[in-house]
Amino acid sequence: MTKQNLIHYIYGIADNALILGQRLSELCGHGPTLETDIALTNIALDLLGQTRSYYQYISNLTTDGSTEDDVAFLRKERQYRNVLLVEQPNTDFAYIIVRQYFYDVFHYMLLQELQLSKDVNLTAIADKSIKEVGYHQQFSGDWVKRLGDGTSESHDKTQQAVNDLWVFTEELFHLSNEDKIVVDSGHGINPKSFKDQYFNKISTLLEDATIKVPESKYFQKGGKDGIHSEHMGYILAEMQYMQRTYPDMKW
Amino acid sequence: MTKQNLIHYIYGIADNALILGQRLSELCGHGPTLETDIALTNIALDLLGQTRSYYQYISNLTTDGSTEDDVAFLRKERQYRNVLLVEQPNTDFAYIIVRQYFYDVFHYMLLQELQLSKDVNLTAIADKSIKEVGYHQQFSGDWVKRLGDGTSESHDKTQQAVNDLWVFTEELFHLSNEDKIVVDSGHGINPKSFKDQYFNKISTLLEDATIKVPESKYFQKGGKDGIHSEHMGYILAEMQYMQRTYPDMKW
Amino acid sequence: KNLEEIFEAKIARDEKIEPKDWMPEKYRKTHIRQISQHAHSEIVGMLPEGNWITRAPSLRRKVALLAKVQDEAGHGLYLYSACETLGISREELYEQLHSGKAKYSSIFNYPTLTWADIGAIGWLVDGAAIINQVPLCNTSFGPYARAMVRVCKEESFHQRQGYEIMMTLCNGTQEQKDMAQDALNRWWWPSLMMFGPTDEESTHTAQSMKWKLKRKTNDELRQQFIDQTVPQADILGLKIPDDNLKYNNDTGHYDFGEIDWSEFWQVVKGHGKCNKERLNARKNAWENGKWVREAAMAYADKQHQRKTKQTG
Amino acid sequence: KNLEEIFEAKIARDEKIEPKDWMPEKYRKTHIRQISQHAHSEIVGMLPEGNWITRAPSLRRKVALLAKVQDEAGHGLYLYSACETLGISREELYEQLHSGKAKYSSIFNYPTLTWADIGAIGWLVDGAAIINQVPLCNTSFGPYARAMVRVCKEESFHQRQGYEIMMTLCNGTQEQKDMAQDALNRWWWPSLMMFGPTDEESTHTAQSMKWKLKRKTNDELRQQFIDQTVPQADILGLKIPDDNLKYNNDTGHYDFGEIDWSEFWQVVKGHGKCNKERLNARKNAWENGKWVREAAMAYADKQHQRKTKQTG
Repeated sequence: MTKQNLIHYIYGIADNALILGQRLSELCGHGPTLETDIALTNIALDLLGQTRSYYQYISNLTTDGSTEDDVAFLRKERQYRNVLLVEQPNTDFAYIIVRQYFYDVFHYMLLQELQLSKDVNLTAIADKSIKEVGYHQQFSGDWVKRLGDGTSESHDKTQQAVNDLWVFTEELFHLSNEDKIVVDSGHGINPKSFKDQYFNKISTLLEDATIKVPESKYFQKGGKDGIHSEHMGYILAEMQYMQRTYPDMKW
Repeated sequence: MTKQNLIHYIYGIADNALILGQRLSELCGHGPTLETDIALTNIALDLLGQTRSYYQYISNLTTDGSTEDDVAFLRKERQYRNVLLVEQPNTDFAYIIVRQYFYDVFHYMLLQELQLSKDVNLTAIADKSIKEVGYHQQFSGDWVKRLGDGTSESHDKTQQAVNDLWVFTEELFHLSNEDKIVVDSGHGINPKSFKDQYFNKISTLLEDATIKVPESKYFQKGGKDGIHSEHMGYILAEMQYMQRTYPDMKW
Repeated sequence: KNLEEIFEAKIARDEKIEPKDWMPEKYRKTHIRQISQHAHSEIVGMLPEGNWITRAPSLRRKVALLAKVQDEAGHGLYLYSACETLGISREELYEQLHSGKAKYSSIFNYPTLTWADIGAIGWLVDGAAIINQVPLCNTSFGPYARAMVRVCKEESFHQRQGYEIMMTLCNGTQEQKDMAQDALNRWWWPSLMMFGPTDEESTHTAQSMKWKLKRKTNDELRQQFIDQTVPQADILGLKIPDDNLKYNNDTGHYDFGEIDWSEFWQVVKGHGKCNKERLNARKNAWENGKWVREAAMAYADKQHQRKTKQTG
Repeated sequence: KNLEEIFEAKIARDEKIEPKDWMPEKYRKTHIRQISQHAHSEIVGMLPEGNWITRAPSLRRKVALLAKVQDEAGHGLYLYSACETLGISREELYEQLHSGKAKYSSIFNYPTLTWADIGAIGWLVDGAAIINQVPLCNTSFGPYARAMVRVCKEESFHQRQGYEIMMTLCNGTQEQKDMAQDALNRWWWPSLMMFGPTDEESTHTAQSMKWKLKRKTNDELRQQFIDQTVPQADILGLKIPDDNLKYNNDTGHYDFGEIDWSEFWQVVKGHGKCNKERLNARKNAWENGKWVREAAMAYADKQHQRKTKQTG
């Protein structure tokens, strides 16, 4: 395994946290209640904090003096490795919650495995993050139940969000050839090991929330190979604006 | 009058065309009918064409080798001199049409005067543009009438748009101190000379369209001094994305 | 029976069928299906390119792209008008698009990710479209044939413009060249799929041949596209992403690798990357525009009434 | 009469009035007005800074800004809770905000145009807020006083953070320093207006003094702010945009120029640059969240019924 492989692999985890954190940041001040506003901001803060840990590690691994901010803000769209799920827009609160739940459950299982990595930096980040992510999945799972089993309006919106976002779940388990090298070396983890567990868990909760589990056999992928949705360009234009417009400055 | 004064003055005209052209570009492919989609795109094309003429002239006036694209894409938000009106969002078709009409009528009167400028480059652009802008005001004026005197729904939406956008009309006639120098030199024109005519004309058409003319005595300004609305940053982040992300390249 | 013979004879003599002429129901239906599918493709095709208008890298390119997308709206307009002559309204046609009953070209269900995609679409997608469409300038149904003459003229302008974007990128920095290569990598196979399934899998062909809706088979057209495009890629200095691509001295054509037909069918069935976004964008435009169309009609009615009152 | 005497005596002894205590109706009303206005200011105040979260120039700054805006939501929460103890519901309070009946601090009706505005808001706006709020930690109404203790602690952290942003800019490139100066130019006068109209124009002051809702007059507080802030600007190397600003050796205070009160009243009356946007943002959040709040209640009811069924 080369250092480049490892960096590539870490992007595959960290970019999810960055982009989902960015998406949640858009919502700050616009939530349906103050309490949910604060809770979603908390999740965003946790995710961005984790992003920083991963990027600082990447920054240490690189030899070109890249900082965490270079890594965060100065890559081109095709170099971001987040999954399509996390870049999906904040269509409504049901989308926000379902997107979060689909990600949180995966994220928790991923960190559980990552705690067993040979890479002490990764296990340290995983150890530090897993408790936070446990709260995230509790929060989003509770809200899926509230919305799914709330009013008929909230049920329909939640079912719609689940139907639309379901196609992005499979990609969470995608491993690129480069990722496989890192997995085989014992530094990365193979998400396929908990794929069944994942789908069992979310299906059980969806049923509990009176939501029908979609049966589509078609899934979308591409994000992990840098082939994003058309949303991504707009996320980056906004997120990178300052770094691009005022290069090489300290803030 | 210095060259800098003149450049500053031209930005005050050209940036309106750029930003309104950009706003209209967002709509391409999303119009209520194919015919209006094509018509609004035509207006955008005319405005962007005019923008290029002005910026090419500015590019000739500068001594630092700035191209029309440097001028269009590499200024900072505070350096753009467009009025607040043209940066207002595409809230709905009524806003789009009313914004357009409020601008078109001003634009036409401005070009009429600009044809008398001492500056042959400006008169040439005005000569070339005025016929186009005549069509614009015909189109937007006709639609204000259709929407205002159409259904009760369209009437209410139009009234709302007029109420919200009215506060931005006064700024069209604002002259900065630098502008005044250019006006006094005979190169620029003083829009105050047709201010009454402007408000008479739009008020008559609004009444014809069964729309109540707002009576507010409070107006917004700032754009011409580079103090924009919060919308502007997002317009620029998107518009400048390529030039900022890939500096010094030919496209 | 006599009418049908006159009709068949006309087509055989290469004369045009006009809307007022008698025509078999199947001819009408097939033409409504094909022309509307073509019109829908123009309209939906505005969206992937429209995605880059606000971010075009220069004013010149912004204007050109905006004008190009506008041309597509214009093509949609001619084609819907041609289709309406067959006795179907624009509302019905839209309804078929929005409900998913009518199809549009699957190529527009792929996302535009970089500026180079705008070049690649012009070069490859418009290039493929022209090959599909040029023969239609001589198709039997007059309004369709005439619309196609205009469409093809503009399309070939668009294709040159797209190729020129690619050329500029390939003459630019390494980063720009990489961007061009990446776009070619992503658009090459979907462009080949634009000619439809292989001849063995294709339906309607015999009938379409007779009515001059088709003059060559899918595979023939695909081969023509490849033969035309490979040398263009060479000039750009780009590599076509097909390791099996090779000039065959015996046939005088390029051999090429296997197309991933499962991807083709996935997209056709509505599960491509952007099917949902594209259809939603069209539906939203239509639904959000409802009050505007109603206002225009109400106003026109009022104006009419005012006039008749005055004169009456 | 007796109740009122007990109440007055309590306040005089610097004891707290608690929600369960008897209080005059005017005391209740005044407190609802002031505490809710304060709560609304926190909530509306999230918006101008929230405008830069997605564009913050570094991850560290993004996290800090997000946390800061979240703190404001937290302040809103304590203050609404304090207000609710006076017998008014959160829905009613929001209703007053959305209808324009209740006010919020006018400073939040100015736009945030550059990143430096985030620094300037922390430094100046939070700085002014602290001066207004510190005395409220000892106000007579217990829940309000306790909320203010928490609020003030966090605000002073925010102020230091804002000043540090300004410091970083002023130690940066010329462009960054210009950005900082520009932000100071735009936020200075509105910050001075945060202390309200001059004492001659101000109403309610005597009553508020008695209830310890106010300990100093608007003009005194404004002077304190100026005296504190001018040296901070000097350290940054920035020029305060007031040509009449000058230290007065006789008074030991800074003299300063005339405030544009017509601007103040224009913004208070709803005609500032962002009044409409701010109120719309809050109304939209509330209206778009209606179905979510209903779902949460419906679910809670169902859960409750399920439990009572099980146990019953």
